[in-house]
Amino acid sequence: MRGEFPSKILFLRRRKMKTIGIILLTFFCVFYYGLGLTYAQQEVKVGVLIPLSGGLAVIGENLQMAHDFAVKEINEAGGIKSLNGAKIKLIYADTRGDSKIGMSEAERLILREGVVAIVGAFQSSVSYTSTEVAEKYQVPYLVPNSLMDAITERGFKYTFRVERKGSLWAKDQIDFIADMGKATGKSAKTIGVVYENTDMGQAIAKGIRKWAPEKGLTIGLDEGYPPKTSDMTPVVLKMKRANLDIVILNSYTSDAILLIRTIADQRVNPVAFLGSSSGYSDPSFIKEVGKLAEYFFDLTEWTTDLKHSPFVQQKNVAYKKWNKDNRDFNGGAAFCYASTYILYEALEKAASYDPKKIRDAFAAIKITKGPAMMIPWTPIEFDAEGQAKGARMLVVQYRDGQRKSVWPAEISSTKPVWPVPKWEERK
Amino acid sequence: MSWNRTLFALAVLAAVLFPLVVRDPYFLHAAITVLLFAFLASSWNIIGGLAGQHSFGHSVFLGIGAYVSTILFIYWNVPPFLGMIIGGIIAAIASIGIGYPCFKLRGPYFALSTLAFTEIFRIIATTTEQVGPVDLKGAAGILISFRPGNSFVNFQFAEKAYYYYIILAMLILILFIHNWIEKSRWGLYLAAIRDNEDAARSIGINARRFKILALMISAFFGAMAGTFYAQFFLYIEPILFSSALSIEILLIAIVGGAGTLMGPFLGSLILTPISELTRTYLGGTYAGVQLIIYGGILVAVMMFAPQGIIPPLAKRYRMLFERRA
Amino acid sequence: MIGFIEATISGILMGGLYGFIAVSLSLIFGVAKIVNFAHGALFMVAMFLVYWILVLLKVDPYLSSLIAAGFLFFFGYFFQRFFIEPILRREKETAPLTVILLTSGLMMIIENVALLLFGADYRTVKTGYTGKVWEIAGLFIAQPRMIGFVLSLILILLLGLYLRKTNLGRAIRATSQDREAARLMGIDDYRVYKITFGVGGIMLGFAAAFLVPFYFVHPAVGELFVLKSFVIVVLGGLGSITGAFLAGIIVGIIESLGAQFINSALVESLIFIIFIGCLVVKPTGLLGKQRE
Amino acid sequence: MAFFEIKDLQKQFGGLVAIRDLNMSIEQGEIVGLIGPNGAGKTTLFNVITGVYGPKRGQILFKGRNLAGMGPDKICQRGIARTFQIVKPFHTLTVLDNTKVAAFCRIKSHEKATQTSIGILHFLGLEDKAHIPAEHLTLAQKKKLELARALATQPQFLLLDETLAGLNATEMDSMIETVRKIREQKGVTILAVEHVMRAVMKISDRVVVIDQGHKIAEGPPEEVVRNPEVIKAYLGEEYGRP
Repeated sequence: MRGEFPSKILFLRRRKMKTIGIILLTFFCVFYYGLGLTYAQQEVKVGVLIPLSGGLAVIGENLQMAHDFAVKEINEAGGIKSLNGAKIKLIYADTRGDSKIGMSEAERLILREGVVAIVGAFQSSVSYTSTEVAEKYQVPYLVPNSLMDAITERGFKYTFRVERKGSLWAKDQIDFIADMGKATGKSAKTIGVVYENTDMGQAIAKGIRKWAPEKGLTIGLDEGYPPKTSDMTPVVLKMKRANLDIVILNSYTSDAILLIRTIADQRVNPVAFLGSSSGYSDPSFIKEVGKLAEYFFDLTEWTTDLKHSPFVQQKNVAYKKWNKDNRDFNGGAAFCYASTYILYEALEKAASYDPKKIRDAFAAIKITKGPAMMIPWTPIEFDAEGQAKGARMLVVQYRDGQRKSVWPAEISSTKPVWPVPKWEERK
Repeated sequence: MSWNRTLFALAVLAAVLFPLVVRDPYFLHAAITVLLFAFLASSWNIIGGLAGQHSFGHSVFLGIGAYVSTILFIYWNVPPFLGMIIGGIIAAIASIGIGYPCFKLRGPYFALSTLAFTEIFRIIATTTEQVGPVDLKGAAGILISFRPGNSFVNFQFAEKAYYYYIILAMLILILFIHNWIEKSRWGLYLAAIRDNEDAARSIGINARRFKILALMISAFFGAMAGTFYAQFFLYIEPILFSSALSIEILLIAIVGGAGTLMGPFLGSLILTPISELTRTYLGGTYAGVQLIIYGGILVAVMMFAPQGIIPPLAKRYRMLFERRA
Repeated sequence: MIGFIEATISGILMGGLYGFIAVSLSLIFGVAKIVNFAHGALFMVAMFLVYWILVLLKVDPYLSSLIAAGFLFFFGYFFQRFFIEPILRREKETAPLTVILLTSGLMMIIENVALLLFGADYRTVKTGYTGKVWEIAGLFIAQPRMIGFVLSLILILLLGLYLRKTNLGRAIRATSQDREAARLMGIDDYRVYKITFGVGGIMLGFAAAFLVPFYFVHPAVGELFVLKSFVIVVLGGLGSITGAFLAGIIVGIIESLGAQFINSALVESLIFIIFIGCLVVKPTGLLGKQRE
Repeated sequence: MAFFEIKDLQKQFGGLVAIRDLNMSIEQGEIVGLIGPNGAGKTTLFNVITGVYGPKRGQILFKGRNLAGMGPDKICQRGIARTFQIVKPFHTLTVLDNTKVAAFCRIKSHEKATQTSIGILHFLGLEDKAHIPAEHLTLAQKKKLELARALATQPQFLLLDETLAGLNATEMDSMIETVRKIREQKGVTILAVEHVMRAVMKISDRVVVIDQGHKIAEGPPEEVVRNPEVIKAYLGEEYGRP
């Protein structure tokens, strides 16, 4: 276009520009000091997508606390140094556990709130869709805990996931079962998988179907039950009749409570029960079922008694002191806490408010120290797909109401009880 | 008459200019949602308003439309605009199967039976993961990968304005169809059936046939909305079949004024932003407040203006809003 | 075989409770032709009432069921008086939709107020008999379920007697059969409706109390039972108390056996299919009477 | 061949028999009064004739054609129209549209249908009400609207279900007048259920009395009312209201 302009006009323009430039420069010089000041108070806005109402509100609030705690620590420690101590400001958006809302909220965060990065969104279905939005607007999106494989299998440049892929959760569960067999000599033959018929449950079940045969395990029961099931007895009776060695369960909290109670009522006695986090790691689960949870194994990303890093105990103590109803971290919360630190490291590295630069920082990150080390593997880095390398799951067993890590042995605190005592024999 | 025509024209004009004035994509997004639900409620309005058959199963057609066009698009690269028509036709055929048993029933029975149908579809969509070559992904839902740029072939646009004008056009189309039906002979039949089915049959109207015809049209457009939904949000899941969504749709139509031409639009204009805004500003801190407000509105309307908010207005702007000219 | 028997028994036990939960819905539906979508919300309220009485006053659910029943009577009575009656009075022949939407609006409000008050935690209670089972020939029967079932059965018989023997009960039945005729016979139909709603509330209160010992309490707990209750009401026949109870048991058995021999995820839909089929073939339900 | 004939008709609801081996026949141009005590099955008979219910067995012959098992719409198209005891207007539609939608039964074009409707409304003296919604009419007017709607379908055979009930003396007389005119001017055969004896005597050439779904008497009005059977059936029911 320019070329078409008569040179005169062009000349005028040039001059005009120059003058404007000079004016701006003077302004800049004059206000430099002032600018510097305002800069110090500046905030880095980060969006957090979690369910804060609806059925998953409990879980959402739990994660929210973890984020708040991490941000409090970071800001008190002087915020992001590379940005003259800019403070991190988390802006929460309620997904209501609805993937559609998740998308529009992600959009709102980016366009209205102008966040430089997003963290979230707990449920796979929501992360799955909202990452799409972030990709579209080229804003980095850190996923602390969503397991659906596809999330990092779409060649996205802006999605980073800390969590282990869902299909591999099942692999870890199967490995655990096999290892326990070797370790105790009490090996299992037939396993059953009972899961809530939602994206998460279906992902686990798919994985079990894939990995069980490789360890010579036969699947004796493969039962998905509908969400909002009012009575678990039918499922439990089926479980009982299949007389399984291992029962692998996947449920949200309400079902988990009903299931355990019914299992106890019906005296279902396999070698072991193995949960898949979610409902079984929800604090209100142990609070409500109490003794019944004893000896129950649960797959989890994290627990308070891991031995690999001093931060685990010390941060959990601090957290417990800080939060109102002195809760421990659970897996989800711990990952949110650690993820906030990964985000912090990325921001430090990027030294910029530009989402693209922050994205590159994520891609290049390699963390081996700091509170991010709550996560039970080092180093923390992401592969080309944005999936955390070396991510792995652990197994805990409920002992006197505590979640004691039992697998893998090298970082665990406790020797597992395997097989678990029969219900009749428990007092 | 002309006065109302001009009013209508002005409204359309304002709608057309909206994106040029409001550049903020967030508001545009909200506006599109408003229009989408206005369109959905209008499509419900043909069976629910004109024929007075208060179906609680409209989301079934939405779901069918979304799944059909999406699967065709992903597996056989059928352009969604074509898929939209195919989905519509399939939904219309399905509606015969739903209408045939349900139209034997009246009042609450009809409502409950249609409700049951949505549940059945939802459950099937949730539990089936694989159908021949097609992977329905069960509860996980299907994501349509985003293709950059603005393409009518892919029915995907980087600028939201495209979506806005498409759904606006669809809405205007259905309003004209509604108006045409209402004025036509069988529009009068439908009104008779709505007011008193026994009397309608006693004067030689084959009630069942006309109800099913109305349902088919309603289903066809419901499915079109489904395709639009899929292409706009680029993600579909079994929730699309949920009864909650059905109720939301019918709510919008009723609150606006079932059977009236502009009722669904007005209803959506009021309810959709409320649920959006309350969610945005209250959602996080006070879980569920938005639903309390929503429920409050619903109760208020049912108790004080059960015909919806249009009929009171209708007194003033008769020809444009009146149930029958 | 043993599995079959086991499943059937558990189906009957839970089904009985489903039926009992649906009874109030059936009464209201049958007598006043009101489709009450707030049914689940009322149920939830009753459960929370029982829960708090137990937690704060240490009163056993089976005892506090009386309080819950009493409270729900008035709740139901005024629910009808202040929300539904105005609509019935205004509209000549009641438009089902208006009432459906009204009640579902009330449901939203009640449930979310509960969410604000009590939060989204799942709460359970520990009583002397939670987790206790009776073992009969290798079958385990959870005591609270059995107790709940028996008590429901008794209460349903009592309700039946009430409707047959007392004047008010007769008035209720008369109104349900022919509102106009009843009015001509000098029955105040609106009063009957209020009473009916109240009586329904009583039953719901008891049902809630019977469930609490082995269930969880949550603002959305009602949603688990609403649709099922409607299915049961229609299967059983409008306003037919015994019908609802039987239908409940049938649904329970279908659920239980279906899960055993088909798949629990699909059974849900199976129930709805049966529901539609029944509506189309015999809209009057199992024990409903056909009328001109 | 009779214009209209019923052959041992039977209808039951669950256990109870509403109509038992009923036989009757009507000649073209007759006005037949159908009377009987409450619950005698008069309205049920209407509903069976007009196809609301299918009969259990028996025949309903209209000009030699059996109507049993046909739906109301089919039967209407065959040329049988009815009014309802409890008036059922299309309350949101105007009086004209109420009539017009019925006229569509035979006439497909809007203009012609409108003309016919206006004609009928004029015939019944409703023309000034043509453009107000039916819900705003008085009972008497609604009853007339019932007639208008029935006539708009251009029937050869018209069933009137208690068209006179609930009307005051003057309204009743004008209605009786109208019914006569319908027969005279339009040559429509009429079967009228009536409760009001006086009215029955006035309009009908012949009266059929049924009790508990069974025909107990038949003949000219003045004979029938003296028939002991009839008196027995009506015992307790006072004669000629109002």
